[in-house]
Amino acid sequence: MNQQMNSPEHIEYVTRIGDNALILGQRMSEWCGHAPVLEEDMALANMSLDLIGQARMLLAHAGKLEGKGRDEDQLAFLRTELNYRNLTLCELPNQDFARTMVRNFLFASFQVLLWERLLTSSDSELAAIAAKSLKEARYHAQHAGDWVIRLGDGTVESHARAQAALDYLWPYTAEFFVTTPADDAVAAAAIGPAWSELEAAWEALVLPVLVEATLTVPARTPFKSFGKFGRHSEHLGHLLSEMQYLQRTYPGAQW
Amino acid sequence: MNQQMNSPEHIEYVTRIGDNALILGQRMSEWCGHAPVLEEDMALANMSLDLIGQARMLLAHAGKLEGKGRDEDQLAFLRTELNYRNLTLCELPNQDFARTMVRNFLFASFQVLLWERLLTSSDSELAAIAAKSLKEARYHAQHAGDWVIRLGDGTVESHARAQAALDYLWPYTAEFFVTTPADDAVAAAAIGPAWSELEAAWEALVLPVLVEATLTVPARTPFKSFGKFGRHSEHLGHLLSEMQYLQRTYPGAQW
Amino acid sequence: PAYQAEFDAKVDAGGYIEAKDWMPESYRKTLIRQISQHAHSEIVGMLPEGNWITRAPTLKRKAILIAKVQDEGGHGLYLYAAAETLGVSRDELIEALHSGKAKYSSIFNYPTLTWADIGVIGWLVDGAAIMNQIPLCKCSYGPYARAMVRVCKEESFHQRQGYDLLLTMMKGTQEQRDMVQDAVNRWWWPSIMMFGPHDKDSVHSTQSARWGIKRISNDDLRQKFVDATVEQAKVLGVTMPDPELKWNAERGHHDFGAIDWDEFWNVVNGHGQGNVDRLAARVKAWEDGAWVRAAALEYARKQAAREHQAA
Amino acid sequence: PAYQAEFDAKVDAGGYIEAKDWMPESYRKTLIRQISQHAHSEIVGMLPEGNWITRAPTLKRKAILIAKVQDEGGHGLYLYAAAETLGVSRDELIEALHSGKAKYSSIFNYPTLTWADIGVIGWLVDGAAIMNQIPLCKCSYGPYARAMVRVCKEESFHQRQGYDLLLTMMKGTQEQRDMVQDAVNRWWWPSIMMFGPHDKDSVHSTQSARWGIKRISNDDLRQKFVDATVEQAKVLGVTMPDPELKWNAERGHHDFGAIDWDEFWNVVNGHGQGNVDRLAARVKAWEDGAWVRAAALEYARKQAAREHQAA
Repeated sequence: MNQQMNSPEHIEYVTRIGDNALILGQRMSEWCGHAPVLEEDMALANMSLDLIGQARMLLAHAGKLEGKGRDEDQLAFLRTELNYRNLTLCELPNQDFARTMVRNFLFASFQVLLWERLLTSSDSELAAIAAKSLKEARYHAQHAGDWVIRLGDGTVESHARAQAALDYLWPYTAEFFVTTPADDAVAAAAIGPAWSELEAAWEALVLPVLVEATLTVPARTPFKSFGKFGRHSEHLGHLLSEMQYLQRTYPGAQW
Repeated sequence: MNQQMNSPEHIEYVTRIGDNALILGQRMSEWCGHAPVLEEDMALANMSLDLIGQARMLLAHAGKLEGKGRDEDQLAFLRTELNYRNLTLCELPNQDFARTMVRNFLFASFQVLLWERLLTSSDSELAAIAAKSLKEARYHAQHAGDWVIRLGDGTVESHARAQAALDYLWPYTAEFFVTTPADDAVAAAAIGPAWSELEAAWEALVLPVLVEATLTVPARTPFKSFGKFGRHSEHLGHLLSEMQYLQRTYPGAQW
Repeated sequence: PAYQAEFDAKVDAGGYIEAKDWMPESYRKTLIRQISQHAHSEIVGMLPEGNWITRAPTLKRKAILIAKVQDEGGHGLYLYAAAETLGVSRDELIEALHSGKAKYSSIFNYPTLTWADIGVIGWLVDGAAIMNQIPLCKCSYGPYARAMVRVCKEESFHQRQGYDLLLTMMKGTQEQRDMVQDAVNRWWWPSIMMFGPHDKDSVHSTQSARWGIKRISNDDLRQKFVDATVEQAKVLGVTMPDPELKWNAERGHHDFGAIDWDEFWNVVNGHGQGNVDRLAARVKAWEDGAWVRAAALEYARKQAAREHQAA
Repeated sequence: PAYQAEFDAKVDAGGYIEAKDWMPESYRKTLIRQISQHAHSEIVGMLPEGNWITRAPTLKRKAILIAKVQDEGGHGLYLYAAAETLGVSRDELIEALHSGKAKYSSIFNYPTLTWADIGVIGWLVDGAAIMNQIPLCKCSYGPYARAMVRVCKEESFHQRQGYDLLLTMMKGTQEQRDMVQDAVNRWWWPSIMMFGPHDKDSVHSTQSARWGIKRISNDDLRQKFVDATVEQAKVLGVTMPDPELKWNAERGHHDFGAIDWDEFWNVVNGHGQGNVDRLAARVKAWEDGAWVRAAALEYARKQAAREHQAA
């Protein structure tokens, strides 16, 4: 691994992908035991497991790149809120099953495209993680997409809930594609794509499903969220106070 | 203050009263900005303030009795769940306004009786705290009692909610009066009453209001909760992860 | 007519119009809009700070914060009461807030991300609010003016508490100081924008000035705020996120950079999820509480009937 | 009749009864009761452990815990499926759970208070469950026996993971060791009670033994569990909260203290708020999900109609 591979931008890029998986995995896990049918308890747990597995690989890798001896758990549990780099979308509360599934669909579709591009990353470790994770993301997008269609084209109530979920979440997807200095550096080093490059492909993946679901795609507004820059919503802090509790309460303990 | 005054039982007794105020005060504060009418936002904030004020005096006093240099904040924020001594009733989630008001009524009525007895405590500091707190508890019991009557004797829905709240909470009130070794020692030293002594007076305060509210008082079951012995419900841990977050995350910092 | 002349004379002389006095319809409407917007701001403003009540770091800070948020509820109460003297009910006003018809100060759409935000809101947001509100203590409508006297007194207290919180954090660890600086970076420009558009772009100002509802212009108030705050920032040891901010000896004031009005209008016009979340929280509280309000009414009705029967 | 003789012969020979085979009505009923109770226990059992998923201390432990709770959901699924072979639907069974008509293992009414509870549940509760369940892998009803083979394999894995979690904590700080001991103190007696009443007080056992549904008695299984667990406790370095627990060389078994059956029956009979909370959580999930299930049905109906139209 050459010197350029350990740039702060490279570390930030890997951390960002890891934090997405971590925070959304945490949200998914909240469903465990509370889903509408047992099969969905299983499916949501499964997706949570996939995401947490991805987070472990990515944060461990980020820690190695950083070279300060921080392992996956120190990165997952011992940062303060402004140092998480996940997309704001990932930290929003689950609310109902519609919002959960629409979010999973919007995010997993993005992940599919990202992992596809990362298969050929100049960071061979990241490429290996992508190879493992791409299958998972495809399954998540398929599973959530099926539900988006079922809910959107189901009953009057489920349609209304799916539409409300899409209306609520859509503005947060703008953040996926906001350009960042880190992205430019990373793209230049062939580590991974600038996320802004993925926008057209993402819309091509997402829009047909939303149309089949008979949902109306909201217009873009000027609203931008900034989670990937470390400026989050009010929701992340509450998630972290719960997630970090044991590590914070018993510093240095082994579990 | 003589040697006997610093017995572990004395410390535990004061801590228990302080933890009741702390934990219920925390629960009350969750309502802030979310109450059914603005006047109740104010009233609930007010009760929360009273309770947190009581907790500050009591925990500061407990820390002094203990003599290990722990102040009110170290006691409030840096214990682990099994070391909190509050009644389980105080840590239960607020749920709806009915459960909140029925709880406040059941608990504040108990507090009124306790403070009355503590006015003559051989622990002069505790007696002083009682003198200040009794007025507050009387107001809380009055306020919540008025609501219990209004809800119980209001609409069909409010009656059903008030009854459900009473059915849910009533079993937890048995814990108020469970005898404890600490109580016996404390009563012997004239520091305060064994709480079991307060049961008849509490029923005499509480039952007429429940009757006026047209509510059915549930029969006693064998169920006992054990919060005041340090064995809590699953709810306390979640409350603490939130409440302790900053103190745990920035150990030793001044705020 | 004679009424109008009497009204004008009283306003020009700096006297107070009372609820029972005749007033022009547009004066009444303007006041209702302004007072209710102010009341809504107090109520919605409970949410961002309320977000940290359960996580306050010490019991003393928790008590201070609860008391502060409670005061905001109180301000809401007497401002709604002042608006009610103009012939509109609190329920109507709340309905207008929930439907999005009425506005509230867009500053409360920003999220509170760390504990330092609580201090910075007290210092900068309440500070800006006070600058805006002090002239209103002498505004021409009596009930509003009297409400504002009380509001201003409490707000000054809140501002000092916020500043004190920040002073304590700045004396703490490097992490705490970074947290304060980060909060200042996020809240500085939104605070500056609280004074509204530049005077040349302000719609309501002229008529409001004539009525003594708006006695000092947006830009003058903003300048006053900047000048006062820069000094306090020095004592605190934080830097405002504005490289163009500097003393201009000639003007006797601080110059500062250009305001990003796009951002301002986006937030004001509700193009923000902060707006969506805040309104959703208010509407949820209101809807969840519907059965409680209904029960109180029904109980009162029953009681009245029982008393009637007993009489 | 001939059917009964054939059934008896097959059961006596240790063979398997299959769904399509004739069986006595009371056999069918007993199985439905037992299998569904077991399925409900798996589903309700997701809740106490699920309570710690969001707070698991490391990502590895979080993943292990999620996978475990997921496995329990899986066990629920194939047990419901086994019950369905007996002519009852999953919805009927769930309705019986929610109405309180059907029971589940009362062990899951106890709260999980610290992270150590997660390990102790794996070690003791799953350990006791395995003891109870291994004989069922050879029970006379084929679908149930096959489901149990899979369940037992996964449970053993969970038990080892729970024990491993505790070993790690016991190698840690004094606070962690105290946490483990406290959890053992709380879970030991409830685990012992999982084997049910003493043989002399057990209602169902005789007939069930005859049917090969219950091959080993409650007391024998309990003894086996105690003997196995005491050794594991020594390795771990924890003490069981039973002063009368000691090796009896004469019996070749451990003696242990008297069980508090009042407590057992109180918990079994739902005289506990744990029961209220667990059922409330299940009912809430079910009711909150009603619109989702309705949407899936309606979409399937529409799809079928569209395909029909296209054909």
